[in-house]
Amino acid sequence: MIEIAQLEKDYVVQGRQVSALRNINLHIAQGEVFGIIGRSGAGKSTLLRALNLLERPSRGKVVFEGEDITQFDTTQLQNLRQRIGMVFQHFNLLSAKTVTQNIEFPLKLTGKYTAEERAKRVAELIELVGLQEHANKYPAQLSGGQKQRVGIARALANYPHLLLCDEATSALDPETTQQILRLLLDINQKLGLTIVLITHEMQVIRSICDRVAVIDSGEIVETGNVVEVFLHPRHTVTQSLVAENQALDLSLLQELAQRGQGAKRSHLLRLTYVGSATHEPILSRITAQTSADITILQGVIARIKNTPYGQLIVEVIGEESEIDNVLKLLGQADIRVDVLNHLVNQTVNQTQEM
Amino acid sequence: MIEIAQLEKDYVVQGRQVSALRNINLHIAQGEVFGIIGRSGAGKSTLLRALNLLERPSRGKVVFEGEDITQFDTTQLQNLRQRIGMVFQHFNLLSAKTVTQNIEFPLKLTGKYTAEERAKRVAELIELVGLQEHANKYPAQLSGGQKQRVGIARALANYPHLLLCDEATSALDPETTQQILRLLLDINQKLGLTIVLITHEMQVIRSICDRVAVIDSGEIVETGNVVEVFLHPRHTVTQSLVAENQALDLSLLQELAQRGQGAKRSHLLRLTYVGSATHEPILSRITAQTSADITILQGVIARIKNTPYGQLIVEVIGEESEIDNVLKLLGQADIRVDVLNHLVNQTVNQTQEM
Amino acid sequence: QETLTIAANPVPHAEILEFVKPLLAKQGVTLKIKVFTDYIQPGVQVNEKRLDGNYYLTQPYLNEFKKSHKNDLQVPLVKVHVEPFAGYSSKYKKLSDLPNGATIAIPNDPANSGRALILLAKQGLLKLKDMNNISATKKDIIDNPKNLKFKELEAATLPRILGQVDLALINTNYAIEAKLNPLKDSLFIEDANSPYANLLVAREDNKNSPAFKKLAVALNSPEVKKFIQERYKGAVVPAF
Amino acid sequence: MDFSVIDWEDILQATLDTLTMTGVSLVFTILLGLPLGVLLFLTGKKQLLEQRGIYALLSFVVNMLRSVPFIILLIVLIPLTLILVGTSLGVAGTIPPLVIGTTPFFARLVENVLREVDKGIIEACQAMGAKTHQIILQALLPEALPGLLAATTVTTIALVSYSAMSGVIGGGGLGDLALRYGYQRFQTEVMIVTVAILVILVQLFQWWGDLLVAKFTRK
Amino acid sequence: MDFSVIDWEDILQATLDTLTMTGVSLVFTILLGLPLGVLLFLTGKKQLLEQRGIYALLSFVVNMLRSVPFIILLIVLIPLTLILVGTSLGVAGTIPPLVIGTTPFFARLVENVLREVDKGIIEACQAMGAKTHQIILQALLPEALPGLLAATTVTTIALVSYSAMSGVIGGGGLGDLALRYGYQRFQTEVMIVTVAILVILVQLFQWWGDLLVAKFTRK
Ligand SMILES: Nc1ncnc2c1ncn2[C@@H]1O[C@H](COP(=O)(O)OP(=O)(O)OP(=O)(O)O)[C@@H](O)[C@H]1O
Ligand SMILES: Nc1ncnc2c1ncn2[C@@H]1O[C@H](COP(=O)(O)OP(=O)(O)OP(=O)(O)O)[C@@H](O)[C@H]1O
Ligand SMILES: [Mg+2]
Ligand SMILES: [Mg+2]
Repeated sequence: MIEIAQLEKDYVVQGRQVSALRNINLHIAQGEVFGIIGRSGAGKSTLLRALNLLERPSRGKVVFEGEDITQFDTTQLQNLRQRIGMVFQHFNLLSAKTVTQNIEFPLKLTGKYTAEERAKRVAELIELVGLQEHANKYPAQLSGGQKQRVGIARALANYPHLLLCDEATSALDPETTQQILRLLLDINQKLGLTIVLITHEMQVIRSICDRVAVIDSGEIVETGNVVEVFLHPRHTVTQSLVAENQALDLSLLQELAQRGQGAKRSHLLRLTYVGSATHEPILSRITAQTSADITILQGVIARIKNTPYGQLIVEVIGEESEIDNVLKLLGQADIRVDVLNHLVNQTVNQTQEM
Repeated sequence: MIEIAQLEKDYVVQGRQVSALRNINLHIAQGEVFGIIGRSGAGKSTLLRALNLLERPSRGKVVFEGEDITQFDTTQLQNLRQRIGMVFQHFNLLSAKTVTQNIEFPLKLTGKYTAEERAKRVAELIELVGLQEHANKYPAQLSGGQKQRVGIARALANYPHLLLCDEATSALDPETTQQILRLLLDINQKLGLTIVLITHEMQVIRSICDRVAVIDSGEIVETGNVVEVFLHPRHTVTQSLVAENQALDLSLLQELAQRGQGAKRSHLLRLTYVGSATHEPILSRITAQTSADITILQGVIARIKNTPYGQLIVEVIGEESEIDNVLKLLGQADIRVDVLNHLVNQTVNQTQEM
Repeated sequence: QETLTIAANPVPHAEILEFVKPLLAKQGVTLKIKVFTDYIQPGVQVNEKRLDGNYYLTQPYLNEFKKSHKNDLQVPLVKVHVEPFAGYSSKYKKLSDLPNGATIAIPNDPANSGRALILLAKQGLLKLKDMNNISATKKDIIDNPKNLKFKELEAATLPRILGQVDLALINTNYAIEAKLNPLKDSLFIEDANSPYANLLVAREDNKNSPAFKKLAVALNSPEVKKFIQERYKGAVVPAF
Repeated sequence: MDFSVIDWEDILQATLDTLTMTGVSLVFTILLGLPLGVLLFLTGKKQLLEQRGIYALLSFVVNMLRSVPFIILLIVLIPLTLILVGTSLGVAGTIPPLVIGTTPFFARLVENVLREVDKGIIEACQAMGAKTHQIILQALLPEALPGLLAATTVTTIALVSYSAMSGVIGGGGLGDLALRYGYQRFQTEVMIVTVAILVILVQLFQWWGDLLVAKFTRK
Repeated sequence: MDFSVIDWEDILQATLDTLTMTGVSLVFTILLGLPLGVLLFLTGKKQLLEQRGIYALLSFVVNMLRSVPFIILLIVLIPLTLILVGTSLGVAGTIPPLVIGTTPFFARLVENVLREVDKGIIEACQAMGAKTHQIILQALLPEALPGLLAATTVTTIALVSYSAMSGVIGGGGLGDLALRYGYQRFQTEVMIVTVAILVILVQLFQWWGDLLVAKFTRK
């Protein structure tokens, strides 16, 4: 659906040219939910705004359904944009219009709907985002999350083919976030809506994205399926972003380091398993087959979109032979094992240096 | 430090009075990190803004260090506010000032610092929030997260005694969020800064809050230590907010329900354990002592501030007697067990009805 | 060296003063000219002793001015010139052609509106309550047999709207500037011994100053007479 | 003071004349000035339809009209006024010059007000595929409404004060009465009464304006 | 057309006079109008120092000054002008009435501009414990700077056009020259030249104003 080729964007700051996007190449398929993550200031918003040419790229092409839209004239661009919904990071609601009028606005613009049709659609949307009680308020009378939901409803009003979301749930509580995400996913599945979204909440990516791109300092440093990228992040930026439940808690490491090496050998392993393996009682079976003590120190067992996965950091304490056995059993069970002993050792060294 | 008594706030919307806060009573101790959570539109921002009287309460008192500040005159209030930092949900940066000037602004206001002192402090803060490269930009030239960081630096500039944060990390990526939280915690510990923060990211509450209040429809429905509230939420709103990694994934339940009841009995248990128990290899020991299969379906093992905890949803499959034995062993090991079988049964019924 | 500061309207008063300036300079008098486009301030300023004298008033208007300002500080020294006032029309060649209900434009300033009405009365077009009341307005008309309508406009605008009215009463200076010939184009014109001679006016306290005496003499000098005749070609006529 | 000399019928007529001149001129000033101001805004630097040439031209015309002293405008426009309203005299004749004199002023105010509208809102409209005329009519003007109303109030009052000069072409109205009788004929009473009525009128206009601004302020 | 009749020395003098009148008056208009406008804003409805009584009073004075025709103002103010500048004549004598005539107008524009400043920014200042004067000087005015500069441009041009009426009290300047020669003496050449210079001046002022506005626009 969207093809971005060699896209670049420069800003001029106090006379100096600063590059905000460099050599961006990206393909987003029809019906896909595509996530963009990256550190603050990486260029996510700039990239998203380039997709509908709100931000004119300095160089490069944006191809939408086979057409290079950077060549479009104003009318073509206006027609195209009527089919693209956009949720802004700062909402950008019309302050002189009520919630109802804000949501009705894109419908009015197309001139395709009668007043009743519009009223019906607006009522529907207001209900979907749960703002029934606030329909006649002006934006200044709304809470942050309420404004954001108006922005979402407005973006969806015109049955867009493509939805661009710039942190569309950042001001929403987890429950409302889940409701909105379910709503988006529903439209995605039923109507084939393509969604490109920026978020800082990895949970959001896990919940609804198919693929994800990681952008850093204006460059795409990693892209791939969410499961792949989240469970086996390659680039350091990706690693730090998904670290939340992956990297080891520093205080935990310190504790382990202080406990020191006892008589028995202690191994620190990261176990990652994806798919059906998750629900099999593998770990308990292995525990049953060995005399080594296996403790889960940290970890998460959950789902990425529809794929169950687990990622655990475990400490295995036991005789050398037992540990080898554990490793062998884990290997047979299709569990990926990363040995993290070096992290503890590093921490020991650091502690000694201090 | 702060004592709120019978606080109420009404808004007038189209002639009608709407109550935004009702009968709020709250005590926040010196040096505490206090979280406020709630659904979108619950009244969090209104409450936070009442703490420094940006929003004049309709009724009730706000007592700050023993003094009822609702009785303060303008000068007293101004002096008080100079000691309170505030991070706004919508940043509210001065658009005509650069990053440096924005952060310097509160320092200039007090008139207590020389130009060099200010410059030094500003440079320090800019570095703390990682905006060295953007020091001379105007807000319109910053990304969302960069603006937010300016807001945080500005709030901290004047060495406040109390910091009020309204979703201060909502526009930040997880990594930057962690950096900022670490920074706040550091100031909290070293200088005894009291922090009141609103957030939608439960991770933030877990990382730095001591206590948390849950607000719904303008009323406080639950308050307590974070560990307590998060692991054993009582109010339905709290439950749904911390649900993220606590409630069962609906699709998972459906899967379980479909698998049906085989020959052996399947039990669904939620295990919650706090503190040292976390690092003991309890689960693997129990597994070793029983022939029942124990599978972790979903769960998290992590820390709330400094307290390690685990919350796992496990399926135990085995003979009746084996299961009883498992439950007994779990009880001995100081693990709280909730039996969730009814959830699966409910799902079975629902599926049959459909 | 003596200095005199005289207030004047721009045309022709200020121009005539400019002409005598070098003459006076030879006699040791520095003449300063303050140009006003207004008919009130020059009088007021002299009364309040901010200026020494003025040159713009006519006798009837001076009387009026003294009455309304309840003082008699101002003293006429000499008559200098007359700007005869005339009636023009772009539609009619003779006054008798003027139809009933005709529209007549007259100046709206007090110095000229009464003067215009009196001139019209003298032509027999209407009757006024008091033929000598130079500040007469439309309300002082007691008989208007031709049912004439009056439009009051600023004097300098009159030549410009001549085409829109049946008759306009225009000060000669404005008529000439607008390329109207008062002698040829007018339907009627004020006679030569008009009471509306422009005066050099001083105050009671300085009327006898030697400088003023010199200025009065200069303004009535043959040089000035020649200057006025050559320069204004009948639109302004010497009153001495 | 002897207020018995006042011809109240004159005063009433003058009040009506002032109201007519101000009212009619205001309507046309808005009808012409609003589009002109919008065009100035749109073609300006970094705006929706940036067009340096057109902007420079419009700006020049506006500045030119603003720099010509109003009395000269009154005179210079006589031929045009004749074409437009059939006479260059009286109340009707005053209206075209008043309109042409205030329109550029109002247009500038409109331009300034529109520049204050949040850029993000215009962007949102663009992102929705709004056509330029839709952005203007349905977003820009409603967003700027309080500012526009305030500008209209300022302009109305400027009109009242300009209309005082209408005497040059026999316009009439309170300002003219104040000048001719109050000032030139030293009838202080007339001056006091007319100025008082003017003050009351202006105060009323301001009050209405403020009310409307308050009513449409949503921020 | 015969431009040889033009006395270029007069024109130069008139240009200097206009520049002096406009320049000096502008300085005082800003010095008086800015605080007045700020005060109007602050004491207005729902604003920082809401004070209905004071607002009503200030607003009344402003409206009154704006409703008095400028010529009458010129005259009525003569005693005050005498006290202030020692003469009520010429260029110096024109300045006080010009200042008093434009100050209320500028103050209203200032009030309108300040009302457009984002409320959130004022709130942020309050939350930092800023004193009212700090909010005004260090936040409100800098934030509103582009708008204020635009208002100043409009006012400067209004001053140029007002100064044309200074002839009434013997003021001088280009506008007066245009009136005296162009209007009263039918010397179209002088009128054309003076008006052309006026247009150039106004164009220059607008151009400077626009440059400054662009320079200080940060949004
Ligand atoms: N000025 C106002 N006029 C009327 N109602 C208002 C006003 N400001 C806020 N409200 C209402 O008060 C309620 C509480 O608002 P508040 O901003 O405190 O919510 P919040 O808990 O901060 O929500 P969010 O998480 O979405 O920011 C909301 O329902 C909101 O619509
Ligand atoms: N108008 C501008 N002028 C100069 N630099 C700009 C401008 N807009 C953005 N930038 C810079 O470009 C970079 C990318 O900005 P962008 O808004 O795309 O970041 P982002 O990835 O969306 O960040 P965030 O998560 O904080 O919103 C930032 O470093 C920002 O400072
Ligand atoms: Mg962004
Ligand atoms: Mg909020």
